[in-house]
Amino acid sequence: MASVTLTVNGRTVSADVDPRTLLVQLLREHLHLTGTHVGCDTSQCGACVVHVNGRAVKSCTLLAVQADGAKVVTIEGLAANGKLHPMQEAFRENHGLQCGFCTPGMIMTAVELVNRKGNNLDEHTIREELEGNLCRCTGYHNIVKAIAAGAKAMR
Amino acid sequence: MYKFAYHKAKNVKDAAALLKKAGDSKLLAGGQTLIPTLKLRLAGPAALVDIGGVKELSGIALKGKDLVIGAMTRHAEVATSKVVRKAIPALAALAETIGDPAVRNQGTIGGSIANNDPAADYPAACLGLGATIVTSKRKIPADKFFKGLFETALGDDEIITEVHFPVPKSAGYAKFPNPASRYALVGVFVSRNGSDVRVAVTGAGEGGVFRVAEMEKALQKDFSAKALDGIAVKPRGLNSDIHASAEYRAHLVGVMAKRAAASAA
Amino acid sequence: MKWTAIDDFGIVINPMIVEGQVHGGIAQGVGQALLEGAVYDKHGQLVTGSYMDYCMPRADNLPSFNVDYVVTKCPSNPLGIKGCGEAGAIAAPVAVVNAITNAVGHEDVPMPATPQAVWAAVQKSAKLRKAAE
Amino acid sequence: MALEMTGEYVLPVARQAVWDALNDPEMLRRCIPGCESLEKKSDTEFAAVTLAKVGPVKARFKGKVRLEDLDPPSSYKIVGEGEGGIAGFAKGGASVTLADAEGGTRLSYRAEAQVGGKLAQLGQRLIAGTARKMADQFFSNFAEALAPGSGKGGKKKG
Amino acid sequence: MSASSIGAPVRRTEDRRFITGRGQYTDDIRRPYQTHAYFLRSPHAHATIKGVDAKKASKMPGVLAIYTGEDIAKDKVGDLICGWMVLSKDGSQMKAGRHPALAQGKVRYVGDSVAVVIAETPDQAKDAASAIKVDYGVLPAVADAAKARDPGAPQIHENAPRNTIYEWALGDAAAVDAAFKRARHVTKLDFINNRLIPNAIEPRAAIGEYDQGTESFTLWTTSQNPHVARLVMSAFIGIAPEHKFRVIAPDVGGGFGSKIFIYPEETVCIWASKKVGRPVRWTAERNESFQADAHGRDHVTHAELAVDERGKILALKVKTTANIGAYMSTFSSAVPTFLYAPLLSGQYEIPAIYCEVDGVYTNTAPVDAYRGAGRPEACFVIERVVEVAAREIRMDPAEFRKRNFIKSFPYQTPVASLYDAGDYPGALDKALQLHDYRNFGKRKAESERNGKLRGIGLSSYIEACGVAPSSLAGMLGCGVGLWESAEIAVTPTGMVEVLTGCHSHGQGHETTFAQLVSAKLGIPMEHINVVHGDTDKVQFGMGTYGSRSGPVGMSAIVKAVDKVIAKGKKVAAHVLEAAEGDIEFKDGKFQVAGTDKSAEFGAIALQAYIAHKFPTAEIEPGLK
Repeated sequence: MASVTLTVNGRTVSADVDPRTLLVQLLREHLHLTGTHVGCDTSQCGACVVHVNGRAVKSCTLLAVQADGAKVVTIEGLAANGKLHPMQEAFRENHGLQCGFCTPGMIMTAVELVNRKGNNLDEHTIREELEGNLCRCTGYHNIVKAIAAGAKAMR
Repeated sequence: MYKFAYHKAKNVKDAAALLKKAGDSKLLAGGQTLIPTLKLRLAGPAALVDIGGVKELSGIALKGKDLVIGAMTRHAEVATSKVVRKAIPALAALAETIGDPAVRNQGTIGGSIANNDPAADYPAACLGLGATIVTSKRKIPADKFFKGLFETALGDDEIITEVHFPVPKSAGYAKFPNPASRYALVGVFVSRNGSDVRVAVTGAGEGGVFRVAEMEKALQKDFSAKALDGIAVKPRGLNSDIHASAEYRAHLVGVMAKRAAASAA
Repeated sequence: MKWTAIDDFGIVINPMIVEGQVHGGIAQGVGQALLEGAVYDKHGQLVTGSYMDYCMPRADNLPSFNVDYVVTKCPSNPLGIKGCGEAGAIAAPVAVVNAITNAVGHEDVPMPATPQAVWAAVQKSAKLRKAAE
Repeated sequence: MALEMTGEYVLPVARQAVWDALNDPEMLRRCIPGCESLEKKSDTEFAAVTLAKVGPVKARFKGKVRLEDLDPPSSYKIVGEGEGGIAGFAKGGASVTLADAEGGTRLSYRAEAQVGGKLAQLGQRLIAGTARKMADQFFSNFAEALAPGSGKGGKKKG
Repeated sequence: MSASSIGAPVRRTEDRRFITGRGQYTDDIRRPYQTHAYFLRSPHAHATIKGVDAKKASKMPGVLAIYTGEDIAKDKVGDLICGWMVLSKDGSQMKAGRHPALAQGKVRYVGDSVAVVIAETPDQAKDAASAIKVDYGVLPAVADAAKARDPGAPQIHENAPRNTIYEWALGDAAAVDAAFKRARHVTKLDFINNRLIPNAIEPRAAIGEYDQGTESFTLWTTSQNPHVARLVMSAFIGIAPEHKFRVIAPDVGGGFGSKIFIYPEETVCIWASKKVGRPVRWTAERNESFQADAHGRDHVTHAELAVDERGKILALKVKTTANIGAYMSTFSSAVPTFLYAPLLSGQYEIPAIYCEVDGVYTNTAPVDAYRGAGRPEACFVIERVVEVAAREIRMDPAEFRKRNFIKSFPYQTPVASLYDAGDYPGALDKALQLHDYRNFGKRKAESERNGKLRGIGLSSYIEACGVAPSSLAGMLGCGVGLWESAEIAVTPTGMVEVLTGCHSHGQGHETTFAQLVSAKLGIPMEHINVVHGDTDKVQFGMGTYGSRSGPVGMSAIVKAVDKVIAKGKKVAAHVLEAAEGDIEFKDGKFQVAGTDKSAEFGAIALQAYIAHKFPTAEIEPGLK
């Protein structure tokens, strides 16, 4: 067993885990934060994207022990004081989700995208930056709209 | 995943010692290839040695005529680094095409090179720029480093520490991604550094990355896309799979080489 | 790529949701036409067993879609509505193949029309043109 | 995934000597890439364990090696198959033909390989290259062991 | 807060939980003392099982049980079924091979489950599975539908000679032949409708739980139709009695058809939960989804279209071989037959159509409904052949379509379908105008100047959506009802619960259905809760697939709302002391016609429960 201590959504948590535990398993099984999803096993779908030290990463392709000491933010930690994050609002307002399964990863990816590339995002940029997030429901049309709107609202 | 012992290395020396001691072990850099492989139980090393916490392995700096990139430097850092963008913009552009944003935030240049995936991007840059791969033991020129499919000159407990890229006069990279995996179906890196002109191809060769002498000769005379007119690589020795036949790859090598040259010129 | 879809769903209760259904269906249809294909080898081995080889449509594979309606009420239910869930996926694949065959000038284009398939089709058009000259 | 490969070597060794080597278990063990053990079960059948390493993938295959269609000293077929547990299975075979050539013997082969299970599902872009590499390695190891220097002169075709 | 109206783009009420990570998908549910199942799958496409040695595996840490097909047989667990009988041209029944939940004696595709390991953790289950030794006798395999009937092809199921399940036909062959003789032009095409893998981003998952105290079962599963799952599993597979079997399909992350069917994995989870006495859960890895989710399409087709000298279509002839896979999945027989051939007329007047479909077994994953299910395949046939015919006779493809469109309704096609309404030229004209079809030539020329090719493609489609109960469906062999249920339950405070047999897995029913009820009852959407996906809450239902929730599901809701209003009027008549015939319901109020006497919906709901003001012998208390 290996012990890990990390900050998840502002709270410090410690756990003893089998080294083969993935970050996403730590979040889902140990901390019961089931908003982060697993949709594939080859690191393509992006349903598991969370922020580790401010960077979007695939939590299914990171061992929990690799994240030891890190600050992790998941979809559950995005809304502050009961108020939705502007990107969450934008997804709802623009019908950027259907079944909702890819949505947490999409939103986490989108928020980091805005942090990196700013509030004015054109359609081409958004589509390229979504390379690592699969959605089977929306055809991406409304996700792209939602991210453009959410980016503006994050100003 | 099969069970494994996990070791966190403090520094390069420590990592090398741990690798040697653990026997059937694997070095864990960014883990973007290794972890999926472990998850699918297509490998089951007894131990992993994590070099994620080794600070000395990270960083980007211009040293003399070389751009030096630490082995644990993430693709995203290379893609956005002002130093890289100024010295070798083609290298920053190449880094920006690897994987996807989340993979680029975690994957490292050292991990990519050590893995020598026949469809990875960095090997093309190393070979195409005539880089030197610095390890815990020695310095290896790129021409001698890549030994074929997933094989490198690295020894079992040898760790890449830095990659030295000579800053070229100009360079370009063009990639045709596999529609599904987005690895290079064919990627071509071209560079010109004085009289040294290089054309390196990834994704296409059965044995991994390779140089194309005929194209290099033509570009030496005239470093332009037009100079490559009529030069074709032969399908023989090129990969063939459900995504692209050897013939199609051969065609793409020509097209990508021209695009790379055009972006460099 | 420019995409226009006109559907007749009869009376629409929530157009935002209905358009979302159309978008998703079109994406799956374009996926079938250009990207997706399950492949078994001659021994029955599935060789597209992950997203590394089975190509799922991604955001940068698709354009935004123009979606609009005509309305004829369905006489056989009290609301006059028609189903909309599968619509996009039905009409899309063949529209794409019709467009590609129109572009290359002959009908020999398989689904999915992958880059390699389109390249082969363009080679064939060149040959056909030569033969015609 | 099913693949076919061919190649040939010219060995400065008499045909009978090449044939004998092709039937020598110790020689086969040394030449089969990754072979950890080869245990004789009969004149034509061996139990084998091989470790296949392809980049990050590492799988141990337990299975059999068989010699079939023996026509000494001209041709035979060497067939191997192994189960790799959760990774799947691999099978490979090569029809080997010997002919007299100037200064020795011409060895030509037609090999085919097939993998199944997870390896086939997930390793699409690795398999062709690996199979070819393994076939090349076996025959170049063989040529090299029999006549040092001749292993590099092989001609391989798709 | 006010009522919503039909046609308004109301934002979705379900979104809040999804955008905050509070959705409850099957894999998010944890049960006390739960165990984990891992399925050992065949790496061979076709092989006999000579033996399974699980001795070493069963002693490994955390392992609770290992079961194989033999255990399934011993417990007399029934086979999985195909619920739609298809008859061949000669009148014989389709030849469905057995489909046990765990393979018995033989595996027939890569991914066929040979054994299941139940352990304390998923890793332990997997560790043990890799220690199970299966002795396979490998057989030749066939994956390609076009080769499945070849003389040398391996026989996959004993009772289906030449791997042929059925040779089905629809239409009038003689009329088609006669029309082809009159044709000025015949267009012939061969094509393959490629095989697809549905790939809902949420992988399939199941949790089976047996309660020893009540001798009852609960299954949480990623299903588009929980009631049908319960029906099939109790009536045919025989695992649990229907009245003591609860199936819950919570939030489901996309289905696209692939989650309609009753699969081996959930069957095994519920069966094994009783055997191990603890909840058994399973979640597919994506690699398993690729192997063992029902795939879609996979048709090999030859089509011919006969056209006369005026560019009018005379007849269509289609011959399709449909790959059904290694086993017949729940709806598999119907997709390439009843959901395909009746759509071949497209939007066109085609006097004669004849279609033959051969359904064949292959050593591949089962093939079943995937978004569109038969209809995209039919649309592909007719729209390719129409497009090519237009090009061949050098007529503008849009013009050719318009010339052949059906223009008056109702229209009876020669392939069973009766069209009730439509405006095909109107839709096409609008599309052409929006797309600037007229100037396409200019755009094409400009592209050519830039060294690029540009093409334009049209397609017109017709969809049979919301297949409803009919004597035709019964005659065609459909084994389940096709109606839908809805119940409107009003609480004493005037809040409304809408119970529907439809299931939402991304379609937004919680919003659309509430919006409809809000508009009809004149109450705010916030007062309405839509309940679905639980057999203990909703009396019965068929689930959601085939574009049916709108036309069938919402029709049921409207009828239920009408009943509530009718009863409300009765109550209101007593409360407002007026004749029932004088009560009008408008804008959420019961009103005495021509007066200003009225009562709010909520007030009448309360009175319905208090039941003091009306004779309970005539009117039952409560409002439903």
